[in-house]
Amino acid sequence: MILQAAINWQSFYFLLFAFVACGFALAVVFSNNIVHMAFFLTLSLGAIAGLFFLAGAEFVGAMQFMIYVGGTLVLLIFGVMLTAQSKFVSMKTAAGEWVLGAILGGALFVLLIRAGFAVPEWNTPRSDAASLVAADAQHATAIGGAVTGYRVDRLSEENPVLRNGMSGYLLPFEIVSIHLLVVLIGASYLARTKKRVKVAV
Amino acid sequence: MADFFNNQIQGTLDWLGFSLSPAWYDWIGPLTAALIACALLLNVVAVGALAFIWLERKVSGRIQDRLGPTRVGGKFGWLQTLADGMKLITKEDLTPAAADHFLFKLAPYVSFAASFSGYLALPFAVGWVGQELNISVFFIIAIVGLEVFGVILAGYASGSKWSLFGGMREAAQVVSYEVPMGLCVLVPVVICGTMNLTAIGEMQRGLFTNWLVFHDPFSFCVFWVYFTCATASVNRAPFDLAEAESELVAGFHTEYSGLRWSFFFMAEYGSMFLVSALAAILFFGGWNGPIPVFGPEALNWVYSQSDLVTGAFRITGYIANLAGCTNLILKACVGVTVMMWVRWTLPRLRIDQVMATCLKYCVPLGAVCFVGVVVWQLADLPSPNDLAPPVHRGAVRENWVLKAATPPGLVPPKVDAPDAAPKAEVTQASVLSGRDL
Amino acid sequence: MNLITEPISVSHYLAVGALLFVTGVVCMATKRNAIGVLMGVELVLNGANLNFVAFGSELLRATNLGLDGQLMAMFVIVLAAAEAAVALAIALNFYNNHSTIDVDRADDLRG
Amino acid sequence: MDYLLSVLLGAAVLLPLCSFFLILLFGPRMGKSGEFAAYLAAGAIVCAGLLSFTSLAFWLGHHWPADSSHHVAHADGDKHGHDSHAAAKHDEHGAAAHAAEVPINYTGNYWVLGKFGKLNVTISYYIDALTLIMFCMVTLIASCIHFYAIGYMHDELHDITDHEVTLRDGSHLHRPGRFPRFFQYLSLFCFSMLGLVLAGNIAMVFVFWELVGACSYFLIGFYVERKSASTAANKAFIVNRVGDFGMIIGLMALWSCLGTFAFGDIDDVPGIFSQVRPASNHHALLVPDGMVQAGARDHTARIIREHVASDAGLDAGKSELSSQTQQFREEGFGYWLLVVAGIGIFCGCVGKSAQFPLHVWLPDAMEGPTPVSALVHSATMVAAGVYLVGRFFPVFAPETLLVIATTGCITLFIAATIAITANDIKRVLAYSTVSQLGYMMLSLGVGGWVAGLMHLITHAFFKSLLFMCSGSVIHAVHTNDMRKMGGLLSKMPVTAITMLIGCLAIAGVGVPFVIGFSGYYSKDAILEQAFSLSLNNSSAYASIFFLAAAGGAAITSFYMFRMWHMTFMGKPRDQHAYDHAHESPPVMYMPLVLLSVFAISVAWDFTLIGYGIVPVAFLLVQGAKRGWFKQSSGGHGDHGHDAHGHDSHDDHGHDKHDSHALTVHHDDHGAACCEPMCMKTIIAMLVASLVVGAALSFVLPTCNLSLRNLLEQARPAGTAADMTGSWVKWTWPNEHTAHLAENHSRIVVPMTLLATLTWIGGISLASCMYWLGYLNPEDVRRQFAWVYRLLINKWWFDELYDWVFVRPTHVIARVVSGFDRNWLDWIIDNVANVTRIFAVLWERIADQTIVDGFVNLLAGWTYSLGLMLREVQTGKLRQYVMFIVIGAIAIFVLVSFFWNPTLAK
Repeated sequence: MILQAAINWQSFYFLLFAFVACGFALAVVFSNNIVHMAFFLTLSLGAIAGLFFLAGAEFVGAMQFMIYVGGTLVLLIFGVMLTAQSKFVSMKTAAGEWVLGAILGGALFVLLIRAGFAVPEWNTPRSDAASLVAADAQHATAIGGAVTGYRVDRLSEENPVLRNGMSGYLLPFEIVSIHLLVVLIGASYLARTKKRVKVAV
Repeated sequence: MADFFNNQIQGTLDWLGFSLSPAWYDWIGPLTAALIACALLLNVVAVGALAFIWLERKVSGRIQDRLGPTRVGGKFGWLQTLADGMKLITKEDLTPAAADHFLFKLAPYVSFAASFSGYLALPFAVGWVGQELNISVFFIIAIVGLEVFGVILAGYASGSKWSLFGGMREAAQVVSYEVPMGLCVLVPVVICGTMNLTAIGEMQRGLFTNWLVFHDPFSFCVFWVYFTCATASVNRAPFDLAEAESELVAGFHTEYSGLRWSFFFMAEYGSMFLVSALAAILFFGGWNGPIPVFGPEALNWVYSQSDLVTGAFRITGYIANLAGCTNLILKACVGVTVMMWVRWTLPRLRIDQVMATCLKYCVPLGAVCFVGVVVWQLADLPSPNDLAPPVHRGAVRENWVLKAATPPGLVPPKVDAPDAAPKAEVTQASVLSGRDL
Repeated sequence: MNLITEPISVSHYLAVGALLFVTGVVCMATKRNAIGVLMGVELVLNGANLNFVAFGSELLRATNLGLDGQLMAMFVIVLAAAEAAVALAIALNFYNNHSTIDVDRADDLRG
Repeated sequence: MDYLLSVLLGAAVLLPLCSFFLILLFGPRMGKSGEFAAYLAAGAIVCAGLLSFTSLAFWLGHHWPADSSHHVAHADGDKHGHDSHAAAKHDEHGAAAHAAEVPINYTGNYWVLGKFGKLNVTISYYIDALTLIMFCMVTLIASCIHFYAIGYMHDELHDITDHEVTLRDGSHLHRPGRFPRFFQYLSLFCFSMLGLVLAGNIAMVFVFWELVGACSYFLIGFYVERKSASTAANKAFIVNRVGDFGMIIGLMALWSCLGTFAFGDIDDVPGIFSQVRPASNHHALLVPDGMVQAGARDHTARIIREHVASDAGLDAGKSELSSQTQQFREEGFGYWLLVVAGIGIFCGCVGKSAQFPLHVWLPDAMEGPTPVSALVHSATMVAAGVYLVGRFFPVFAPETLLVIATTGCITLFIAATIAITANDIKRVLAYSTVSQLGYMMLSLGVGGWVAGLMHLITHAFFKSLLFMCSGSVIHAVHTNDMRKMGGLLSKMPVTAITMLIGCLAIAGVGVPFVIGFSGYYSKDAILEQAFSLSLNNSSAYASIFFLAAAGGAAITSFYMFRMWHMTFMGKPRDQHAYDHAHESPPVMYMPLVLLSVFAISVAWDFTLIGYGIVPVAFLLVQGAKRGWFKQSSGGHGDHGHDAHGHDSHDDHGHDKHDSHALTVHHDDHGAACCEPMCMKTIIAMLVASLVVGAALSFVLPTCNLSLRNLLEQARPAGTAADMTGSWVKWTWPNEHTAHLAENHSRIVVPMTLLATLTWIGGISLASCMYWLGYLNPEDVRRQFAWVYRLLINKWWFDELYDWVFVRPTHVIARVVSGFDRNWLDWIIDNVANVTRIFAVLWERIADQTIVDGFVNLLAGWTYSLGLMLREVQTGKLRQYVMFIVIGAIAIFVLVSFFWNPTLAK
């Protein structure tokens, strides 16, 4: 009987979000309409954000919403609109490629699943998980601190170097910021309107 | 609330004499609680949309020297929107032949769902929130950005060039305006040191001088930038390029009719209310009135901190929360009204002007203000709050460091108010306790 | 084991991540539309991200990566956004030059 | 104190540098045509001056000069009569105390640039009373000259036409003004000069030494388009290099033997001074160990070799060596090294201070603008040589001193004689400078350390004053030639009076035993020391110094007054120039007044009071200009402010004064009749204030604060004792000897009277010839025709150098160049041809067949491999993804063979 024990809501929502994420990911693969794909991808990524929330990574989840779903995907659709040839683009893939992709993907999937479940430590859930769910991890602030080398999650660390300072992410953060800036400038340069020299026919 | 329902069920079962494993019914409690919260929030959106559409018609009428609706439901046309809604429901639901049927049908719901999801993290008073998130500001901003997705899909799926143009404009506009809006939202976050809206609201308790908009000249500036960007990101005039009727017939919703069309409008008004409420919480003290009538200084009706931790229920606390909730809704309504006022006053911008407003004015202004606020904070420059500080903001901020991070190697943050530590402890607790409601 | 009543583990997250990764790879391998390929890339990155977050979550494992996992995921998201912007710009350029977005046509440099 | 002084003076050094860089970078953009640059430079040097005087005040607060009134035999010489016994007793103690003590100094490092073994190359400071006096003198004069130059150089603010440069087409050069550049170089010069004075080690001195040389080069060649200016700049530069070559030799001798550049002891490492005059030897001159061992290098090598051979080791050898060093020293080893080091250093000073035989550059250097001549080529830079000799005084052996004294003696005489016949006003002053520098060198050479340096300071003031006055005259009449001047006294009274003060000061005029101009004190001190030397050593050679000094003094007063009379007295010789002449603007004559006060009073014992006169003098002059003394000037008082009107008239032209034209012209009419009256008032007030000051000095208790006492504070260790040479068996009496009570009637009285005679004689003769006309200069010239020819040709030094150095060099160069062109080129051409032929052959054989073949083979292989691999590159993106997946799966499969779960941890 399914209700022998209390429902583990954590697991319940995990299953919900996992199915949504996986299902729409597969839908992305099998859809031929590029805008449908984008829509499915949105749902899939949204569900992944839900998974992040479930794993306690609220900040990353919200970030996923903001950047991926709100930014990247809008950009993608924008791209679709700019490059649409006919009204609804669909480019058929040869059946042979489908078969090849399915075989290779299946093989890879089997390998990954085997690897993922092969380690017992990964396989066993945390015994005191239920009590942890209630605790509030204050992640946004903790992440802010971690970026500046102020590790709340390492307070019990014995090595003082790991506890603060060395384990900061400020430099990578700055590098990523500069990288983003450079990329934005580069992208806008690449995508700028070029003066086309029309060859008279 | 979930526990409350579960306890009631258990009590009923005990009274009836059944002994049943809790596994059989313990899902009912959370589900009921969620449904109730959902229904309440849905009411805010739906009834809000109802009221705002009426308001819009009256406001526009007055601004254009007309009377607006006067007949349906009494002298002021109270029920005009209801009549409109009934008309819309009974209208034929058309789908163009050239449309992408699947997305065409889905798009309004995407839009509405995104708008509605934002309410999930919006606190209406201390503890009165769908889901307490410690990153609720961020979450709401992210979700508000999602609304555009439905618009784009609608624009694309309609199979009409007007719609497509509208969708593309919307995409460009919203993606751009998210940048200055994020910058502006960062300002209260930086001042308060938290992304939790409940905490931000609580930190502005006391006299209105404590509101963040009066914190310093830069935060005053940044509020106006925020409001401009919010107007743009909810696609309101003068930034309503996506539905510019003079050029694009009706933009992305050209092909929509009936209930689907009204969903777009529900989403739009929902978003308006959402960003206005956000502005109220971030800059105008949220649920705290200009004079702390219910606060510990006067009546002490607010839920005392220990009450909220233990979950105890006091009728006075409930009334105070109710008043705070009303307060917030009133503030948000003022914001929405201002948006209407702007819509019927200013002419629509061109798309290039819209982008220029964002990139050439809002972003630099927001950035300068952000830096200014940071400098103001670092230099510890005076703010009106210093004149009459009922709650020292520094005491509320970053309390977790005080509590959790005392091992060697970490310096607790400087707390200058002598009575700060106990207050800090409790205020933070109040922030945490809101989740269960 | 009963997934509804028992707590989940890292491996479950890994399984979801694996599926997303594989779907992404297959998407890249089969879609001819450049933007479809991009979507595949996003899926792959999200699969990886899910693993990072799972390993960093203290809810799933007592000895976890801690905040490192979330920070890594954050960086991946940011870099993915950058990648998307550049890729899209390249796609637009490609479209401008070839009047198509079919990646199979992008074989000017074939051996 | 140490820190405070080093910081204050360091800042004073750096301020002009900042100004230099600012003007260098933004000069032309500072205001319209860059006039702000002048204010910047002047502000920097004034601030540096304030810092210097503040430092001096701090110094005085800690080290008030000791009561050494018994050394001062001039103004209060009669006091000695009363308590001569007590003074004599005190003297012995004082001398003994002086002999045994090192002067108060603060020395340390700002920055260690590098360490090379034992040697530290550092930026360091050495601060004693001399440093502070030099700082105050340099900054004060430089400030005056900066302000003066603002007026003098104002032509450069606009485009100017240089009438002395004729282009090929016959027109004159027209160029933009270079106002900021001038002040840029002045600032750089001030920085270098101050750095030179502050420097705490000889290497740093050398660096700044070269920097001032470079600045001098820039400034002499400021009118670079004039051939004479650029030639003079080159000449100065090259002649200085000759001296610097000797200086480098001296540096190397010191460094290689002593292992340090530092003057004083920094961080307990003994510096040059304490090595040469160790405290263990009562600060008497001692050849340092390093020099002894280097001098006795054969013995040194023998001892080391023996010990190394006998396995006793290097350390034992060293200890053996040090035990024998004293013996070597007594045998006289290494003494020549000390002499060479001293002479080497002195060579640099010869070049910089324009001593015989390198004196030829200084007169030519007068091609630079006059403020430069005043600052660089009379007051400071050329005095730097004297300063360095003074600074290095402890290192000089008696033989070196003899060389110095001889050089100074020859220089002073030659230069003084040449000055008699010079007609260019600036050249007269230039030769006078050379001559006075010779005086200083002579003084140092005969052991008069304080006398020489005192003359350096006093000379700086009156010579810069004289130069600035001459600049004022040149500015007025636009010519350097004294034969075109004359009668300018009424035209430019302030300049004339101040120049007269300068002339009186340089001539050493004074009331014997009572009071005098500053030159009176310093020149008398030199004469006394020279006489003291000749009394101690009864050879004729020793008395030459004294005779030359006395003769030189007479000649000095003669040519100075010849110059003054020719310029200001008599009838105008060139009516056009006379009509054009006018008094300079206040920004130019105010520094003159200031400096003239210093020229009068800087050597007084009651200097403080003398300085107090400065504001009084300012008020008087300004008041006279403004007409404050209407009543005192009697019936002519109505026109009291005529000079002011005159000035503004010159500065601004007529246009701006249209509204006041009537009154201004009215004033101008009054100018001629009233000006002498005004001037008389001024002079009367000045003289009155001087008299009052002098009277006060007798009434007030003496405060010991005087130039001489300050310099006594810096007297190098060991120079208060007599010195006897090793080779030249003379005795150099210490400087106090002349002032001993028993020597008062032997030395002081005759010398003071002799000095008085010399200036009276010189001035009378000049007045007779050039003013009163009792003697016709033309007659004298005809009578001594050969002497005149010798002098007017400057002793044929330039021609001599031309024949001895320049022409032989040209000949040798031509011969070598001929060899180069005819023989070396031929050989090289032929070698090249042979090589080329060989290369062509080798290329055919080896390159084309072997190397090319190998390379072609490799290339073919690579090409075919590439053709094979290119098939894989389908260009299909999706296939690449497939490849990646296949690769990933393959890796997984491979790994899985070796994998077990524990690896995951």
